[in-house]
Amino acid sequence: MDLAALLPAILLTAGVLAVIVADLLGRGTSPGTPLTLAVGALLLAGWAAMHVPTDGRLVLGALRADRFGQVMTLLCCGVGVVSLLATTRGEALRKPGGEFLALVLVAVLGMSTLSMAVDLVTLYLAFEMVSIPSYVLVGMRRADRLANEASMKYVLFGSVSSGLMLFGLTWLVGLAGGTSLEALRAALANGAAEQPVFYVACALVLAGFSFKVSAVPFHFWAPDVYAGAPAAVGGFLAVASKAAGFAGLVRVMGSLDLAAPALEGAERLGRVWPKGSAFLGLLAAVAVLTMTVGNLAALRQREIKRLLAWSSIAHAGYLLLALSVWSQGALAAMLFYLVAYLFMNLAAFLLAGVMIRELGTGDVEAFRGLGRRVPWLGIAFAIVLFSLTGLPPLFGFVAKLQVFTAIFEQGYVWLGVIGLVNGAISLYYYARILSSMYLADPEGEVKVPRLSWADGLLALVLVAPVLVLGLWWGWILEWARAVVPVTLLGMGG
Amino acid sequence: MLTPALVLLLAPLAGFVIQYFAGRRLPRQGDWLTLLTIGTSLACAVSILLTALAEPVGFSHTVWSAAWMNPGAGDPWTVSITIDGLTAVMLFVVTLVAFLVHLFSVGYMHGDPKYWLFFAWLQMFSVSMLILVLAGNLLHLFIGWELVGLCSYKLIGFWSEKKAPGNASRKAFITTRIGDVGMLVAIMAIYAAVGSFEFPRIFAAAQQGLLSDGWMLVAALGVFFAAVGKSAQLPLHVWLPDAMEGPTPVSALIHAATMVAAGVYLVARMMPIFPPEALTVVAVVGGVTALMAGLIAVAQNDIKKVLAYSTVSQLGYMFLGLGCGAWHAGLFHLTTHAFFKALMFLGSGSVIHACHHEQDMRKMGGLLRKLPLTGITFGIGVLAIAGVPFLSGFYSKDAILAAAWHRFPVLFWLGLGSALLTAFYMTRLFVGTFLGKPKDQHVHDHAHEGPPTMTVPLLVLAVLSVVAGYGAWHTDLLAPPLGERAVGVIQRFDTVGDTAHFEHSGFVAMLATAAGALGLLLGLVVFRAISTAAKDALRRPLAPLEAACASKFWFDELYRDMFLRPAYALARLFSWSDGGVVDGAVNGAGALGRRGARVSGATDRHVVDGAVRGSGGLAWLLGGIASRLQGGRVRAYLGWSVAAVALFLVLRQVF
Amino acid sequence: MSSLALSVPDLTPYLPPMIFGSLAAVVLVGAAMAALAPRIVHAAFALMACFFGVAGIYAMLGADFLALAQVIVYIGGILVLLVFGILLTGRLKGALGMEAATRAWPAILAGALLFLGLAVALEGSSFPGSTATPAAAEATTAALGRALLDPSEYLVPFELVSVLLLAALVGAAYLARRRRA
Amino acid sequence: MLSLLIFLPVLGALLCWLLPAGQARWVNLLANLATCVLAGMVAVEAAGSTSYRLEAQHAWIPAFYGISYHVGVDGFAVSLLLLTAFVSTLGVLASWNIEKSPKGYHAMYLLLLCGMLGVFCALDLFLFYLFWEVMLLPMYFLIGIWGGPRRQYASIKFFLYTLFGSVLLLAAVIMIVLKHQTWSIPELTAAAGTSGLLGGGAGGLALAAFLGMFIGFAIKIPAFPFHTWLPDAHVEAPTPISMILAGVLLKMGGYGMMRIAYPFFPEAAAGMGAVISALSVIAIVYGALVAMAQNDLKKMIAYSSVSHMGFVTLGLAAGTPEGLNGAHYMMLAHGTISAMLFMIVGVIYERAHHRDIDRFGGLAWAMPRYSVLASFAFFASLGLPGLSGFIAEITTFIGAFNGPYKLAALVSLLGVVFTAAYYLITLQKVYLGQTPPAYLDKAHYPDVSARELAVLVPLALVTLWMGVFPAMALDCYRDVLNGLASTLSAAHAAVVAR
Amino acid sequence: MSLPLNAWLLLAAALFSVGVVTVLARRNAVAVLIGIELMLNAANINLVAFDRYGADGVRGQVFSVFVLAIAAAEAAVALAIILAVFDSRDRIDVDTIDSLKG
Repeated sequence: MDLAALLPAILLTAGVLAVIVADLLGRGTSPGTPLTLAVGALLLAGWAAMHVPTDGRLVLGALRADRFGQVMTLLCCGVGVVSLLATTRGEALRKPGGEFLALVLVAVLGMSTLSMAVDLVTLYLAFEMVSIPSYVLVGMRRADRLANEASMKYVLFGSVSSGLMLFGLTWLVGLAGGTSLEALRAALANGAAEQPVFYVACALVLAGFSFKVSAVPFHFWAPDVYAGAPAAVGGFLAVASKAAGFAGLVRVMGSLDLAAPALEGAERLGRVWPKGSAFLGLLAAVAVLTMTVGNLAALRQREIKRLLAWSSIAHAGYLLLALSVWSQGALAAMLFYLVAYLFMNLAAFLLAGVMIRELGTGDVEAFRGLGRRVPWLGIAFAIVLFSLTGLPPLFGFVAKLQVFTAIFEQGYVWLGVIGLVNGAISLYYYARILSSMYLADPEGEVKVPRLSWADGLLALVLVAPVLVLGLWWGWILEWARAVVPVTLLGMGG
Repeated sequence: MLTPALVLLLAPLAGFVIQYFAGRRLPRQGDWLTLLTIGTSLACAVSILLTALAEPVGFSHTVWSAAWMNPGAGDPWTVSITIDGLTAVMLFVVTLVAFLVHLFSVGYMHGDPKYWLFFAWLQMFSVSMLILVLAGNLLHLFIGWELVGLCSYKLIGFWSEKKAPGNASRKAFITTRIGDVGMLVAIMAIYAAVGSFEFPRIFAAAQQGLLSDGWMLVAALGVFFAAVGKSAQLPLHVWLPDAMEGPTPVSALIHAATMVAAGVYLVARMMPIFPPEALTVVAVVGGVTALMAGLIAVAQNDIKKVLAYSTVSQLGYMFLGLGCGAWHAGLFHLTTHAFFKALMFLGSGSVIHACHHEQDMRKMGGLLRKLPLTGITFGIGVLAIAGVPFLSGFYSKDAILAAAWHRFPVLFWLGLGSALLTAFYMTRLFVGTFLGKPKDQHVHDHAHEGPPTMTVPLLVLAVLSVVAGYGAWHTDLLAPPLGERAVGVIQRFDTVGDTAHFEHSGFVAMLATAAGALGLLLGLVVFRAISTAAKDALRRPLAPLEAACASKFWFDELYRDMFLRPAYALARLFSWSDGGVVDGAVNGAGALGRRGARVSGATDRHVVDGAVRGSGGLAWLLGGIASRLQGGRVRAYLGWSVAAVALFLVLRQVF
Repeated sequence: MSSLALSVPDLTPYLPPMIFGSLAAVVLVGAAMAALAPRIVHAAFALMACFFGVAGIYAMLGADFLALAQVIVYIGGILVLLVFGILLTGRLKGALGMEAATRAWPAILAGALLFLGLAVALEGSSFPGSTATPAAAEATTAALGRALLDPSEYLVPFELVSVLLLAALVGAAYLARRRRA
Repeated sequence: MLSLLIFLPVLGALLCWLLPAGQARWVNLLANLATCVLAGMVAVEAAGSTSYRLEAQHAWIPAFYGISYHVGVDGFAVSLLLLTAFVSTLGVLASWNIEKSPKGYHAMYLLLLCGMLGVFCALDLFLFYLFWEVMLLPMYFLIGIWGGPRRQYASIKFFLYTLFGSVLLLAAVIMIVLKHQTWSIPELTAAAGTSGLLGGGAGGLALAAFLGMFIGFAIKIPAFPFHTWLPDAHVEAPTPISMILAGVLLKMGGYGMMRIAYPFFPEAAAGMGAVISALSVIAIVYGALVAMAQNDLKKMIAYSSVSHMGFVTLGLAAGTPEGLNGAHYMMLAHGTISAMLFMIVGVIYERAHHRDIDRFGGLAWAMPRYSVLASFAFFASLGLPGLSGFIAEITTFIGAFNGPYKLAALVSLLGVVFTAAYYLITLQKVYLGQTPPAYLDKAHYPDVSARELAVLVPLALVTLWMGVFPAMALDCYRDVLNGLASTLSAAHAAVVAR
Repeated sequence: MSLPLNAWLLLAAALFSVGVVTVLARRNAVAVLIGIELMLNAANINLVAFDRYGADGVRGQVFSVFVLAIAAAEAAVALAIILAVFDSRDRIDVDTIDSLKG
């Protein structure tokens, strides 16, 4: 029994129960206790995650205890903590109830599991375990029409998508003759990969994950849901849920035998489209579409949460692009990007929440003159947005550099160029926010937000790394490379 | 000769600097200072001239040379001072005329609010002209060449608070700048072939055939084109008459004696690289210009305009001489012309001064009694330019015609015709201004002779106009520099071996004299002797010609319609397209810009244009599509998603 | 008798296809009605038929536990839940659950396209089990129980699903709890 | 010492932020003066040198192909360093009266300075790119916050254009680094030889990477047809920022070409020579024509920049020593002259609150000193001998004609005429002619103040000095570019031979 | 005569497609849920069929048990959400719930 490997999960589960119990018992008397408990559980789980075995052993036949899973667990716990704290600073759900906290914990548990799952049943279950609490989290403000609507769209869209994925998964089960990814690998090696059903199943599974990471054409839910949900929840979904989706996708892809034929020198640099397998080509197409659609649609947005939603779609495109190359370097780059994305996007959603809280609207035009009126807020937002654009010397730039280097390294120059150009396009809409905050002269009375030290502290925690890690990122790179072993790719192991 | 050369150059430079920055605060606004400096230069020039007279024929000394910069991989580019006979003569002419013009200006410009500034720019002009003359290499020469252009611009537009001088100065600068393009072409071609700008090396290369025939022709024509611009030859002559908007001393100095002659000087200087074809071009342009400008001059009523066209015509003469291979004849004419034309300009200045800036000769007449000194000296000038024997113009013009007779008989007749015309319109000018009855009594009554500062220069120049011809005996000084080698280059091209050949051609001299005399006589008859009715009768058959002449052969109109308007139209077109098309098409930030513009409350039509055209507009539109698909209905979302998957699956398998 | 026996063909081999055919018909017709019936209540009842059909399919496939579970969970749970939802949300409408008319053909087209994609793939490929004959039917309940609790098999999902159900319970209860008066 | 030079402005920016608003400009001025002194000291050390001096190298991110903090300057870089320090210092004087958030302004200004200095000192591609991009951010805000009415549009346009350029540059850089496994500019230059990186040659990857870099730098220069951001940026930017933009920022494009794009891909560059020459000629003539049609004084000058920067690419395309030296001389000369021109526009804008050429007139009598300086700058820009623009133009022309694209050199001569035309027309319309009585009101139209003189006169003196004694500026960088020229000519020969 | 595996699979595919049609064709949110349930049922048929044909063990059935559980959870949550929507809007016609768009 590898209970040690399950310790984070156990702690999270305990946290869920503790929060519910504390909420039931202490309602009215100690409203802060559940939050403390939830944060504590997440921190404990994170701490435990640092000590789980990472030798790649199989835990209870369903989970792989390796550094990749460890890191994803850690990230998701971190995002959970920050999202909870950000919720308390955001525009809604300032005092989250026990249900909210419990659902966040369950979702984090699902994410952690998803990133370790090597069994299709577990994978599907974990997938739903992320989804179902998320549906509720989005609609947590019951009386809010928009939150309701967002929640409904999310649940319907999510269920259909997961239904598509499930159907694909069942075919994979059929091909594998079992539910473990190992069995699938073995079956594919024996020729199952040639079957048309395999490809269809892959496409269906990809549809499910596309929903999870909000990739085209399963991105439709994201703008509406992010706009309707509290900003902090939006951040949680955009970061943690997406990260978990990618982790799950990596697990699945690791068993699909996608190794691309190695080419040499100039021949390699001339490649246009991933040729390892049809799946990678499909993934690349989805990636390009995703980043392009996300960026182009974002050009039109005026509401900050919608804008961030479309931008997060575009970022999913970059991450998918890294995946579509499917090399160790690309995977490390993807992880690197995820870390950067985590800080940037959480910070963006946090700040958006704070501003909506104070201004009562998320319309970018309403931010006029804010940058100069509240300098730290302006600077923090500027750093975050420039980082999202991918401008040096910020974390976002280095992350993009990693991704595109990995893509170029495998020879997909054109893919890289498309991605880079997309990055440049994104400047326009990010800069619009800044333009409104700094460049536009305020019309009439400017509402000066009242911000507390807690807002500042939280922002500092998220924004400082964006700046600092943009300059000293060598260690993250080494760490990301170490976390992604070749075995994860389904190669050489 | 280094010291006098440097002093010669630096004295007016110092004068300019002091005068420009402090002139206004000096006593008498510093005119004495500039006289002093230019006087010093004159003294130096005289000393150089005297030294030069003692040198052997065809001498050439590079008295100073310094590396200036070295942008290439080879030898550095230098600035250098070279003195030869031509330089010595030019220095003398330039400094002398400059000095006299300075002196004249003391009286002429008296009371002008920018009196000091005028002298400052006169000084700067002198410096620039001296740089040009002293230059030992083409680049250095070009610097002087451009600087005289600047000074010309500044001085023509000296009264630029009025519109006409402003326009005239601009026209002068831009027109000569067009000519400068030729100079640049020559510089580039020569440097590309020779790798140096030094005259000796250029000429040596030309002789050794380093300069291929094609490039040599290009370089020579380039040089000549520059000269055409500067010396107001066809087709770039249009600026010079307009330049008469400048103060008259300026016209005398720059637009009669020195700067416009710089073109002639340049061609003479670069003669060794002129192949026969180029010389032919020079001669033809010169001859045609001489005749055409003479024709136009006949129909002008503004004294200065008459003189201006006369200058153009005389410069044409010089080029004719050069083009015929009569190197020294052209230069000789340059010298004599400098004197008598400066004399006439200053004389006209004196008249204008006397008549309170009235320049229209139809309002003058009978001024001889009021301005005897001016009238007489002016008369001497007229006689000199008309080529009356034993005056300077006779000798120099004769030499040119002789050369033309030998080389291009057709052009000889052109020259002869223009000689006749010259005498004719000069007589007209003189008669109209000084003789007859005053046509405007008011002007007449107030006319008075200027102060001595104005009359002395007239006298000096009159004397020179008479005697300069005897300098013909010293034309050895004007023998081609660089000794026999360069002479050889010239001789290569032509029949003309013996330069003395021209001077003793009695037949040509006779014809020339006759033409001059005829012109004078005709002028006297037409403008003095016969009645108005007879004049009209005489005029009638010539009416079309007169109309053409009076409107200067419509050059200005032609250029306006052919070049200026299209250029402006093009500029406007480009400017418009730059806002919309290029902007939009290149990467379409215009489209994005529309958004930004809306934010700032302003929309730009072109930007909107760009938005539609550019790829940025495309991005914007596609963004709209993506955004519109997001219509809010979850069923539609699901429809798109599922349909995409289904379609993909089918397409993937069926095809 | 023998002649009689001879004259009556042995239908036994044809029994499974026939049963399958009828069940499939029930399933698909039920589903189609669920998809297209104008009244939502009719759709719900059609769904019940369909679920029964599926249960029958399970039974045919020897999945006794699942067949039972299908009836209990789907019909006894989910379907009731759905009807409950229909009734609750339909209370204001005069016609119970009558939907606004909508064009169904794009949906049908998409569904047909999807089916085409799936069917073509199925026809063109074989699973490991395609060539196998179905194993003899056994009771599966015990095996299922063992598999669910086997530490090397499905213990992790089994535990997880309990957490998930708890979460769903909490979430659904929270959302549905305080209803507008 | 170079690190001190680069990061001193950052320190200054911090100080600006911390100290009271009234002192920000003093901090800025002091920091700039210190930069000047340091740049001077660096110049003493490195002027004329073909090797990198004052090098400093520290490992930074060894894991990623050995990124290091590597700075150093040779004569070429130091010439631009001096220009930067000089123009920037005068820019501070020009921004003395900024009233809108002075703290932010001066802090941004210093950050911008840091970026500019960094670009010229960086010897590591990553560092170079970092500084290259870092510069954009303060520039965006400086135009966007302190600019004119359409500043939002102009700033985003500037930002977007340059970012698109940088993206292409980055793509090329990544390809290079992947292939050659180093970020070090000297090492890469050495590896390139006369053939080029990425396998060399005039086609294939080398060409793709060269084009990426070329477009990236061409947008900054800006070369036709990538220039359309410039007029807008200039028109909207505040005066000192226009000075910096024209004086230094545009030069980065040229610097990038001469330091990176051309040495890295000499053969690809030679292969593209005809195209680049053609574009340069278009830029020169087209820029001048468009300038001629402008009614906004600042826009006219902006287009004149486009025209003049065409000389840079023209000289580069020729690849001859004269061409390269002339091109760089043009950068230096244009740096000072255009800074002066923009200051001149700023002076009159401050008084008249408009820039319409047609609405001015007769300023020469209202503001004589100002007008003298203006005409000085105009003539310097149109290439009057004795002033720096002339040296640059003539050298470039000669260099271009010496190179393989003689026709381009000949056609570009047209620009000389058009340039004279638009400057003289403007001069006449704005400064000459009748003086409207309004301008004689000394209260509203005072002649240039001491502060404005302190900006204009040094620029004028440098222009004059560079025009009369060009050797000193030229010798500072000559040998470096001569080296490049020999590489390029070898590359050209190789391409022709093929 | 035994049925081939593909028969079951085709039935499942058909059911799945009908489920999708239901989702796409119905405007009532609850009806959309019905469609989703159909899709899950189709998946389950696959799983059980695979189990029956060739595979040893009951892994497919185990999977379908989990699917059953998840379907229940999903349906519960979805219905709760639909009820909440109904609370705030008095309607559950998905086509009219389109405030969030763009």
